[in-house]
Amino acid sequence: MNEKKINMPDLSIDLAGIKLKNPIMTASGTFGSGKEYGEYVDLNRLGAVVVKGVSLTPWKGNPTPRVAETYGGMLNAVGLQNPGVDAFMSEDIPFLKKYDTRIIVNVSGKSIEEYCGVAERLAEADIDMLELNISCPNIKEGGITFGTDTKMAALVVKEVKKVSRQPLMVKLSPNVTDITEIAKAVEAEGADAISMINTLLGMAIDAKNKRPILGNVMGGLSGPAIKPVALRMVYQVCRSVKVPVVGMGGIMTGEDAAEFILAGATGVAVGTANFTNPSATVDVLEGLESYMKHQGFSSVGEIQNAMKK
Amino acid sequence: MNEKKINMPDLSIDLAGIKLKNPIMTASGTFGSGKEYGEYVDLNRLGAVVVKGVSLTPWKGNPTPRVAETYGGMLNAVGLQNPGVDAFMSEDIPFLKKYDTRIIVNVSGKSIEEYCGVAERLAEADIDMLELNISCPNIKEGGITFGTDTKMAALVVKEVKKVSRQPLMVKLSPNVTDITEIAKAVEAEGADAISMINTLLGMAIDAKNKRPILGNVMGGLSGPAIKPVALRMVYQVCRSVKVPVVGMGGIMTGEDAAEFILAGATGVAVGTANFTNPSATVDVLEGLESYMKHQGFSSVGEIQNAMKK
Amino acid sequence: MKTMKAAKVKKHGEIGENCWSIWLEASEIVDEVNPGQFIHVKLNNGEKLLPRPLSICETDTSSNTLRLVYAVVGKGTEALSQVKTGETLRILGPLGNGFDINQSASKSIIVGGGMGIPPLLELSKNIPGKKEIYLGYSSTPFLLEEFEKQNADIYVSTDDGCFGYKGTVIDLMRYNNAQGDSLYSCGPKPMLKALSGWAEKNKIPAQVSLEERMACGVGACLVCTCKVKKENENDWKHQRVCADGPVFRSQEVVWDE
Amino acid sequence: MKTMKAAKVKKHGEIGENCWSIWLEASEIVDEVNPGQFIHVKLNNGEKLLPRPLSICETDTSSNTLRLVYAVVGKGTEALSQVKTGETLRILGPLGNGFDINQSASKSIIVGGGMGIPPLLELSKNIPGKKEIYLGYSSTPFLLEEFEKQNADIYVSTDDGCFGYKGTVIDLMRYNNAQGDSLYSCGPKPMLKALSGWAEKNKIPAQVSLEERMACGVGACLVCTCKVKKENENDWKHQRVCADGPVFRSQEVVWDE
Ligand SMILES: Cc1cc2nc3c(=O)[nH]c(=O)nc-3n(C[C@H](O)[C@H](O)[C@H](O)COP(=O)(O)OP(=O)(O)OC[C@H]3O[C@@H](n4cnc5c(N)ncnc54)[C@H](O)[C@@H]3O)c2cc1C
Ligand SMILES: Cc1cc2nc3c(=O)[nH]c(=O)nc-3n(C[C@H](O)[C@H](O)[C@H](O)COP(=O)(O)OP(=O)(O)OC[C@H]3O[C@@H](n4cnc5c(N)ncnc54)[C@H](O)[C@@H]3O)c2cc1C
Ligand SMILES: Cc1cc2nc3c(=O)[nH]c(=O)nc-3n(C[C@H](O)[C@H](O)[C@H](O)COP(=O)(O)O)c2cc1C
Ligand SMILES: Cc1cc2nc3c(=O)[nH]c(=O)nc-3n(C[C@H](O)[C@H](O)[C@H](O)COP(=O)(O)O)c2cc1C
Ligand code: FES
Ligand code: FES
Repeated sequence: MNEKKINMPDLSIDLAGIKLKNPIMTASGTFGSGKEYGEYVDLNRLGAVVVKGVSLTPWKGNPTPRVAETYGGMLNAVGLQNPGVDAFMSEDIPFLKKYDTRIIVNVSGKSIEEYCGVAERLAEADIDMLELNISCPNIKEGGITFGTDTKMAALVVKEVKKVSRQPLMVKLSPNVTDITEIAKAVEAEGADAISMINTLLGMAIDAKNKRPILGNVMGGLSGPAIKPVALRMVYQVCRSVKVPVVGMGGIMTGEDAAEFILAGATGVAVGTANFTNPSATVDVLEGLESYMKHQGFSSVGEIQNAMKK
Repeated sequence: MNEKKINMPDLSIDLAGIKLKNPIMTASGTFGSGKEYGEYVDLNRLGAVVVKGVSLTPWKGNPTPRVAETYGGMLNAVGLQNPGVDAFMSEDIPFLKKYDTRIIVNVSGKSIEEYCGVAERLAEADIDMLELNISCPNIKEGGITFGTDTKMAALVVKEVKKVSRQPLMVKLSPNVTDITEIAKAVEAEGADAISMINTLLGMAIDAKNKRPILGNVMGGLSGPAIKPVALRMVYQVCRSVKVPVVGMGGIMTGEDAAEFILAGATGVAVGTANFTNPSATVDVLEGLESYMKHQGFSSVGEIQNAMKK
Repeated sequence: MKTMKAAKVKKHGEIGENCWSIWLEASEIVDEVNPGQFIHVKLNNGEKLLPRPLSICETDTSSNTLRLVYAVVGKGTEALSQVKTGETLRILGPLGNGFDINQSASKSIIVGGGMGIPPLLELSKNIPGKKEIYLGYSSTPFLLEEFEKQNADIYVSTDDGCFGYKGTVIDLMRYNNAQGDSLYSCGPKPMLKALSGWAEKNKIPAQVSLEERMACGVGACLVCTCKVKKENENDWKHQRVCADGPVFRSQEVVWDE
Repeated sequence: MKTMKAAKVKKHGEIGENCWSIWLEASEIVDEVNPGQFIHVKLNNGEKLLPRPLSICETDTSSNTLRLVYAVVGKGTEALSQVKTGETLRILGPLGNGFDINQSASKSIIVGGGMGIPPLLELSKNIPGKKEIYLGYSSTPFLLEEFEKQNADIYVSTDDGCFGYKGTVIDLMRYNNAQGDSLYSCGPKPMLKALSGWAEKNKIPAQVSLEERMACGVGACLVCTCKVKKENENDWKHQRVCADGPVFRSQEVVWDE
């Protein structure tokens, strides 16, 4: 391999026709609209900022407590609280536009019409990609049914594709028997990329007070605890579809990111790790870069193809 | 509440007509046939010993490495290595019979005929219950399909019920979209109890050597990392079926056991914790007893009914 | 860029019944602190990922140190209590908005309950003019010596009557006919709710510092919300305790929970 | 009942390039040790649940201590290397079957490679009669002084020729025309495989100590298996390195992997 290349590996990737300066993104819902971490991270260094879920109208979200810590992970039941797509477009996009990074907007809805409504509004916005969240376990109506039902998942992708202007990434739920089936279905309807995994549905109980810890009873499990499940699913899906995959679930280090890329992912997202360390995204970036140097990888694509067996 | 009772809580339970002195069991495959931990645990103290999976003929199991450690958990891909039901009956049952504990035998198979064959052979054995393992993620033929397909799960239970003499507990896979559907289906076919959860299908990658760590590529995730998923599923299933549920998945302490019972479980099993601490089963038992004393519970049934909301 | 910082433990020990005091060296942080702000403390414990929010009890700019005072209530604070002098912790802060000090008040009322008391020490140091400080404990008081050094009238209540007035701190305020033109408070929610009623009745603008389970601490994850009334509307919205608070005007908080 | 025991660290430090030595106080364990056995070491680290298997390098019954010598190869051994004298570790053991010492051998050959060398020290102390000890290192030797105290002929090879013979330890044995009527060995699998071939050719009964990733360490979980030939059959079965080994007769091991 070329020594020069290894000294300065090329981290850029092509995600469904959009060029990102590196594969490191933020996981939706864990990074606000970017602003909140702007003091801790130079947003210019990130491949893309994936913002929190946006719906057509403002959503109040779930009652508290919305978080419970578990062994090597956390449960959240935020319930997609957000001020609605109009507030998002007027406040958050102008802020993010000041940075040289890609903007990916996570789209939430409780019905196909609502998903389409958000995508239609965002068609006018100066953003790079949509991420269709059909997998939030904290929304009773909608979310869970779309993401865990192959037909519904295909249908919502089909309809949103009709109205969206930007490339469409579809975020899959891990709470299914066969994730490759859903992946193939959304690919067939025109999904340009797939991101995965969303959180695993879980629960925590307060033995002393004899009640569920979360106000919403159940919530989504994230963090390093779920990494083995996430890696397995990314590995399976990358062998089932042709569209690029953005992998996430418990990424804390550059080596974790490398594992997802070895499993076949084109990009990766950092979620819960931000809470443990607000500089996690750039730490993962630097860790991945140093991994590439040590292993003699000159591009991200080389890692994707390096897995033995 | 009665002070006398709280000083000496009654830990006994009734599991599908079988009386156990306490709700603490061993998780199949983590405790060998009991013999291996006999030096570390007084087996007389356990509610039941659930032995490793037994098949009709000897199985060699998977290639090594069969284990990978993950954050707060571990992956295993043993592949149900076992010497077959005949060797099991002649060697392991006589050993366990020396103790005053219940014997539950985990039944493995790759076809309905094989499951039935094991159950038929065990019909003659002096054991207390069968645990039908339709959920092992490490067996390509059989296992995964039975446990994740409602119709197949129902069918194997129906057929095994015809030939089994002991009560039948069915062990469910967590790798499904809706576990209550499978639970209801096996209950409808005559399952006398349900145990859950088996391991979550996962994967670990060695970034340095660029290959899967496990010889079998994928394996089953167990340990505290999966506790939130296990608790959620036990909670859901206990609200969907009438048969008793044995809960497991990451139980390390008496308080963990109490959480599963609060979620609705009648009994609990300790798996991965044995590897961390060979006395884990009795430590969990003592922890549960002290929890009951502190909380003023005089029986296990009282905990099952104590959950608020 | 701001970042998590390694902070050396200068002094650490139990200062009362299940009440621990830790002094941390945190040079860049100390100068920025507003009373009522908190820091996020990351534990050196693989099992727990999330930092723990703890209020800044006081700062000492001469030694570049800040003090936290906390109770052991779970595994995180248990692990924290085992940290030894000379070891380092990773901390993030100062976070949140502190109290909005009314510089022109002629007399202020400061009310603390239990583990809500620590941040009121730094606050008391910074409030000008006359002060009545009410401190409610379940049993044995802590930090009392430090409060007594402030130029203020100190009133203490305990639930069990072990020390001072027997009853709640609100009972004591009523009994004492508390007076002032600004009220600052931190403590358990039922206490803050009662206090909010008292302040409304007595037409004293009150600020309350709330607690909620947190993850990010910086306003990004939306797990730490509380209900706040919308202006000019008969409706409410969720606001973030970490970034919009932890201090809120008592009149804007929806106390239903 | 046996159980995990708290063992106090008496002495701990680096004794060579990425080679650590730790002495643990373990009164009940020390008396039971057969050379070649190992102990399970539980780390005080929430992230990692499983204990780490480490061979017993030597024991000192007078002080009730045992010694482990290990390399830092991952997070577990990294965490272990940070443990300080005076702290305690939880350990389980002795586990597995040690070497079966041929008491009537007139001359024994002992062959170690890399981190397979430590258990051979206690073994060397216990083997009667004449001994040839072959030690293969990648570069700088460790434990050499201790081996030199044994009444034996010591031969050293290094991969890089830094010290002793340049080449593998098997090369050195061939070069030296090693002689004996029993062979004991521990080291990386390729070395053991080659050695097994050498022993077969030279008709010397050889025992090899294998390594495999473990969980329970007591024979219950079946993750640590190796392939062993079935007697009188052209077939093999999986046996447990922890409970059926770690020492096996080299002729019964299936070396295909
Ligand atoms: C802004 C802020 C400032 C705080 N300042 C202090 C302080 O100065 N001194 C002090 O002793 N405590 C303070 N707390 C509370 C402190 O954060 C919790 O006691 C601590 O996080 C519990 O951690 P744990 O792991 O020991 O308990 P866990 O095992 O996580 O939980 C044990 C108990 O603590 C409660 N708890 C957990 N997290 C929180 C939380 N974030 N807020 C409130 N209750 C919680 C749980 O409901 C549970 O009953 C503050 C909390 C906030 C939000
Ligand atoms: C019976 C037995 C005795 C041993 N005695 C010694 C000894 O005296 N000194 C010593 O330095 N090492 C010894 N080992 C190896 C030691 O157990 C591993 O190096 C250690 O467990 C690695 O832990 P880790 O967390 O640092 O590495 P991990 O992060 O778990 O893995 C790092 C690397 O170590 C390898 N590894 C992990 N676990 C094992 C294992 N159980 N066996 C072999 N390789 C493993 C992995 O393949 C990987 O390449 C022994 C192993 C066994 C089975
Ligand atoms: C607090 C929180 C909020 C989240 N909100 C969203 C969201 O709005 N939309 C979405 O698609 N995923 C959401 N997620 C899921 C994450 O984007 C990510 O898929 C998941 O957390 C796994 O990655 P991690 O383990 O790195 O956190 C949220 C996760 C957390 C922890
Ligand atoms: C090494 C290992 C082997 C297992 N073998 C079996 C098995 O033979 N049959 C079975 O039903 N479950 C098997 N399991 C699953 C456990 O019984 C249990 O369902 C799971 O590990 C979750 O519990 P835990 O987190 O307490 O370990 C095995 C688990 C482990 C870790
Ligand atoms: S803790 Fe994340 S928004 Fe407050
Ligand atoms: S480690 Fe469990 S059988 Fe060997």
